[in-house]
Amino acid sequence: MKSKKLKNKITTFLIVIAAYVIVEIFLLTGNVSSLLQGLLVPLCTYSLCAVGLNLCVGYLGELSLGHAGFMCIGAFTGAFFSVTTADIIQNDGVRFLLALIIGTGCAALFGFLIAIPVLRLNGDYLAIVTLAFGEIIKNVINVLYVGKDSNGWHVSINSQAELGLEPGGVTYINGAQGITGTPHSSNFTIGVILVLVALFVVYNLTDSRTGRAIMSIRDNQIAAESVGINVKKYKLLGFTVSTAIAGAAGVLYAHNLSTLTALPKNFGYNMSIMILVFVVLGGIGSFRGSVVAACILTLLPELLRGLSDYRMLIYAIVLIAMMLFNWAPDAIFFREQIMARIKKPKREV
Amino acid sequence: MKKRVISAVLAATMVCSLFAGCGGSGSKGGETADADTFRIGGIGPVTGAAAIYGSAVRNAEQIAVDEINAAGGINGYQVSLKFEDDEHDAEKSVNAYNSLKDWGMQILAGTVTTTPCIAVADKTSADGMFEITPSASSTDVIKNDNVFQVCFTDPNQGSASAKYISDKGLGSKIGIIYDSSDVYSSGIYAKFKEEAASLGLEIVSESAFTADSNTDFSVQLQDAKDAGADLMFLPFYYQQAAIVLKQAKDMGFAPAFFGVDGMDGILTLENFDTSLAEGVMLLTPFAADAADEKTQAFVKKYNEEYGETPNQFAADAYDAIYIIKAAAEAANVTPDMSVEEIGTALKGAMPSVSYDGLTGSGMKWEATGEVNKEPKGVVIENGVYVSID
Amino acid sequence: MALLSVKNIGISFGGLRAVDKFSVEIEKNELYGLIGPNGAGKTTVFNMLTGVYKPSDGSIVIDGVDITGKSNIEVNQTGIARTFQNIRLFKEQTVLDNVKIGLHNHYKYSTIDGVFRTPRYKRVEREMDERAMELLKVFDLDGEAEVLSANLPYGKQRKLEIARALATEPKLLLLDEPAAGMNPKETGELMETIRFLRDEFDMTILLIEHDMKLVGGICERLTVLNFGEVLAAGETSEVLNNPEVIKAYIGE
Amino acid sequence: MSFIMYLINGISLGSVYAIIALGYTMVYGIAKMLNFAHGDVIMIGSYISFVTFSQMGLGPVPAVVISIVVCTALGMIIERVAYKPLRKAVSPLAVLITAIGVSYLLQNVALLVFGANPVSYVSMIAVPPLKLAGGELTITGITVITIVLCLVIMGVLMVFIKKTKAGQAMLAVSEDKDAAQLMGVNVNGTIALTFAIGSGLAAIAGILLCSAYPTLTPYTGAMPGIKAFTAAVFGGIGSIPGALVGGILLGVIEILGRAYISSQLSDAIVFAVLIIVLLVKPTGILGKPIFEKV
Repeated sequence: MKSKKLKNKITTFLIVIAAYVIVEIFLLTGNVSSLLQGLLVPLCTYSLCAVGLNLCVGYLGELSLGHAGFMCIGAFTGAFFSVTTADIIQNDGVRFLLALIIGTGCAALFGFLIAIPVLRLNGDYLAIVTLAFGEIIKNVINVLYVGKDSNGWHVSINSQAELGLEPGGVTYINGAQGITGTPHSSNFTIGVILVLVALFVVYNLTDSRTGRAIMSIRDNQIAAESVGINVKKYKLLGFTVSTAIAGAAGVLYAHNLSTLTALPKNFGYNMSIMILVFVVLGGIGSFRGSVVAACILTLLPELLRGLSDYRMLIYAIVLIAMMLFNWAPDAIFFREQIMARIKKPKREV
Repeated sequence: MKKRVISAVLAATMVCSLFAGCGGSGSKGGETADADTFRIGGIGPVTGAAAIYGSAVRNAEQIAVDEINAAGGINGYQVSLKFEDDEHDAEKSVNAYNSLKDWGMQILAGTVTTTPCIAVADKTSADGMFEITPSASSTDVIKNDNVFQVCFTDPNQGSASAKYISDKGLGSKIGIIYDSSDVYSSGIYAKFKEEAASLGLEIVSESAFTADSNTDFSVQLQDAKDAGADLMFLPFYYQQAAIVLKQAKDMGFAPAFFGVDGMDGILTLENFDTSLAEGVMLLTPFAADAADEKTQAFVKKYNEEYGETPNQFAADAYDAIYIIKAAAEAANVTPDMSVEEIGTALKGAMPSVSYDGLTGSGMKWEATGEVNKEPKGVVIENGVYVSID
Repeated sequence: MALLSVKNIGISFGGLRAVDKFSVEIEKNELYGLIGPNGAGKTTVFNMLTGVYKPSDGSIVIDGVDITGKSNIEVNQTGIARTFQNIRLFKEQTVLDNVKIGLHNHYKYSTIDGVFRTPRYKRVEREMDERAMELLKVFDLDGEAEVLSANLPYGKQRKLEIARALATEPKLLLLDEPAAGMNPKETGELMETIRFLRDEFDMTILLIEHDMKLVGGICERLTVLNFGEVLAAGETSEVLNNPEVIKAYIGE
Repeated sequence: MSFIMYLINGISLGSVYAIIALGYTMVYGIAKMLNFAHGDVIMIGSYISFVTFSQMGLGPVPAVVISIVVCTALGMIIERVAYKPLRKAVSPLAVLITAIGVSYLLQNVALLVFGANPVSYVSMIAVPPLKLAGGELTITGITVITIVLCLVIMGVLMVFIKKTKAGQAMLAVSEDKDAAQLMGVNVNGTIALTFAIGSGLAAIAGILLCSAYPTLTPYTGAMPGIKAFTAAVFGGIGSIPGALVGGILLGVIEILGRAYISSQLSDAIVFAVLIIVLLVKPTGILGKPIFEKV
């Protein structure tokens, strides 16, 4: 088993690295469409997010419908840092690294604070509370105004006018308009590195004493307590790491677009659910599956652009069909039968 | 295990098809092959909650392009139009932009909504592409010098509305409801409030709603009613305005209502009881039932093609294509020029263009990209727009 | 002084007195049985001893430490480990990992060590593997260390649960119907193993069991519970011949 | 006086939430799944009644009946095609994700069939408004009908579950599916019936929702759906009176929060109250506590 886990881990790393190398080669030879070029960073963003959520759903065994909220926190804190320090820190890489640390840290902090009371709840109740939390974050950020003038910082949760900035003051977070002008610090290489780091962390974490403790809670909380596992601590730890990864994804997201707003589309519960779709479709507990599913499902609507009006319709049908095909017991049985039939003749040969 | 194999194969096919997709119409070299057509791209939401704006723009741009082609094209070259969906999301919008680039887009007539537009404007600026947005109205959209607007900027509308109300003495106690989660609405609101203060208009009630709670306005209306507002300023879109009008009537609250260009469309809302909108005033550059020949021809054509009455977004979009034509003719660009050459030429020509369109006559542009045109004040009487002036 | 000293504990569920005035003293290295008809409250006693339920009165002291009202995690860390009537394994993990989770509090390295694979991680993991394999060998499970625990046959799952409990290095081991669902041959082996644990691991064991052959075969002393109250207690042979006990079992 | 008005508006909004919440709560109680597509069934119901009543000119009664029939059928078809095959899937998340797929599907079908343009929904309820306190308080007919209908539906459902064989079967299935099966209860039939009732109620909820807030788009159902789901959890998911209590409380909190705290933060307030309630009472206001036997 040990070797199996290791093999699994190495295979995943190799797949990601190979994908990176192939894309880079194509990029160098100029053979990549603009669409794909533009999609490279989002693919990394959603892969990261899915890996983070999979830690929560697949290993901790807790359903979270609020991961977009943590992504949102990471995105806003990271972007806020970058925008405000754009003049002070000239080096793009250093600034991004700091923004990444801050964004990840803030998301982790919020994840930790939320988790303390909330992880007492179970199953679907936990899910709805995380959903609620994500919506609260979105709602609050939409009414948040932060500006700065010679008198220092001004904050309002009502309107830009209420900031009372002097002429020449700058509004950094402008309510629904969010943050504009975030520097373009994300790129594919950074994205892939982040994905690799996240994979490194989650793979090693789950295959360690800590990971076993986390999984024991998922498998049987009462038994875990009976052997002296500090359930609260490991739940918190698992959830916090998971939200930190979502936060990192948020920072990556924010630095890929020049405008950052908290809309239902990008940080609402729909996005949380979308990430969950990646996790479930890729296989609960399989980080590689999460990455692959995140890539497929992000690419799919883009590839379907040719179908124009029917695009999202087809996407919905494909989603349902994939779920039925992958998860329905009858479908699994049918698939296995077919596979057995294909395999048999081969063996005889 | 099998599942994984299948997903891997699926993923591989997809990626391959993405690579393959570029072969036919690569962003660089492949384009010159059919150098006899201008390729104009459009981006906007045609699915999702904002789909109505995107589809209006898509339809109207198509009409304009068809007309231009029938009349001999731009500078003698035919025009082809491709419109991509962005679901009103910045990231999707950039994807749509990239996808259009792969198709060989030279000029962008989009995007429709503000937030995505800011993200895309960043990209067009980097590529040096000429961009004209029909309806993205925030000032952040035109930060870059390659982007121009057909519509008013939000602050512009806010201050124009305040001036109009003050000049005509339409109300003394003003109540405001606005959508704080919408850049357009909160932008107008902020400027209106500022302008109202300097004009001495009294604002007695102001309350907001968000995209997630935009179906019930009873609280906001009650607040305004209690405060004795005699004019309600409603700087948001007509879907919500329709509910506001109905709920106000239900609760027996009957102040004057004053809207902005987003209010346009309320009369064409399917099944809408137009008596509710009786007496509603709005500032809009376009009214579908205006008597001028241009508007009537456009409305008729739109109705024939798509079975609907066009709204202001459609009119802006229709104008956008014609403005591109005007600028292209002024700068004398040809399709064999590179994206950047076209961009520079059109950008240079814009300040000298003067265009009479559906949404204003004698429209002129600052080099910043902002449009100069007069808003029209209209009032709804017997279910039709009548000019207030 | 007794290793475990329980005095007059009791608990009610919704007005129903499930266990009342339960007391027991277990000496170090003793094999003690808790028997009684179905629904007598045996598992409830176990749940109170291990902190799953908090007794409404009475006290529980283990090795001089008062654990009354402590959480089950603390109870385990103080020295009581248990198995469950309805087996509770970590089903999605291997047999080896199940035992390693039991070792959690005795072989430590930080999460950081684990993520960065420090030498400490490698050393401790190796020690854990060795210790876990030792324990598995006791139960003849070492050949199946890499099997997913859910895939073990029933009898072996019971054994694995005992191995996991042992891994937490308890002073007192509580076994809740360890022979349930086993055939006579397996039960016989289990008896041997329990005796071996007591002798080689110097373990004190309290067990609930219905199989009178097993109880009579290995337990030195017994307590009989009936309707939540102690019916009899004492030397095994005495108790089993007690007419009250026989009546309770056979019924009137 | 304003306060009373707010309260009535809150109860009215809450009544709509309560009827929608019923659909969530019944399905959850029996099939143990979150039917994310429920909000979109409401939207379909509204469109059907819109087409039959406003466009085809049928009377209100046939329009309502047709709408209920279509939604009931739709609910049963969705259950049969998309959910039933996954009932025994390894992870309960599978069916949740499929429900999301169905939600997307319904939205996009509606987008293609009815178009992106919103339509103005004309209420088919022609009840004159109630004027109280010398005309200072005006309660609209829709508000009255909504509240009354909500109470009637709750009552009928409770009686249905208590007194009929099918209702008892539902109770049995919600307690223990396997045991119910052994007792000879037709589990598949019962689950299908639950979906049918839930979807039929969705049609009524859609009509009431759109009568009170008269703009209809393919996305009309999404947000009320999620709020009603919150209401169901609030009241204790699986409990029918819980849906009523949760729905009305949610509506009242939303309106009062908007009136007295912040009109922009009303959703945050609603969700914050939800979190607090769940922390104090982890299974909702009327939810049964969960015991795990050790």
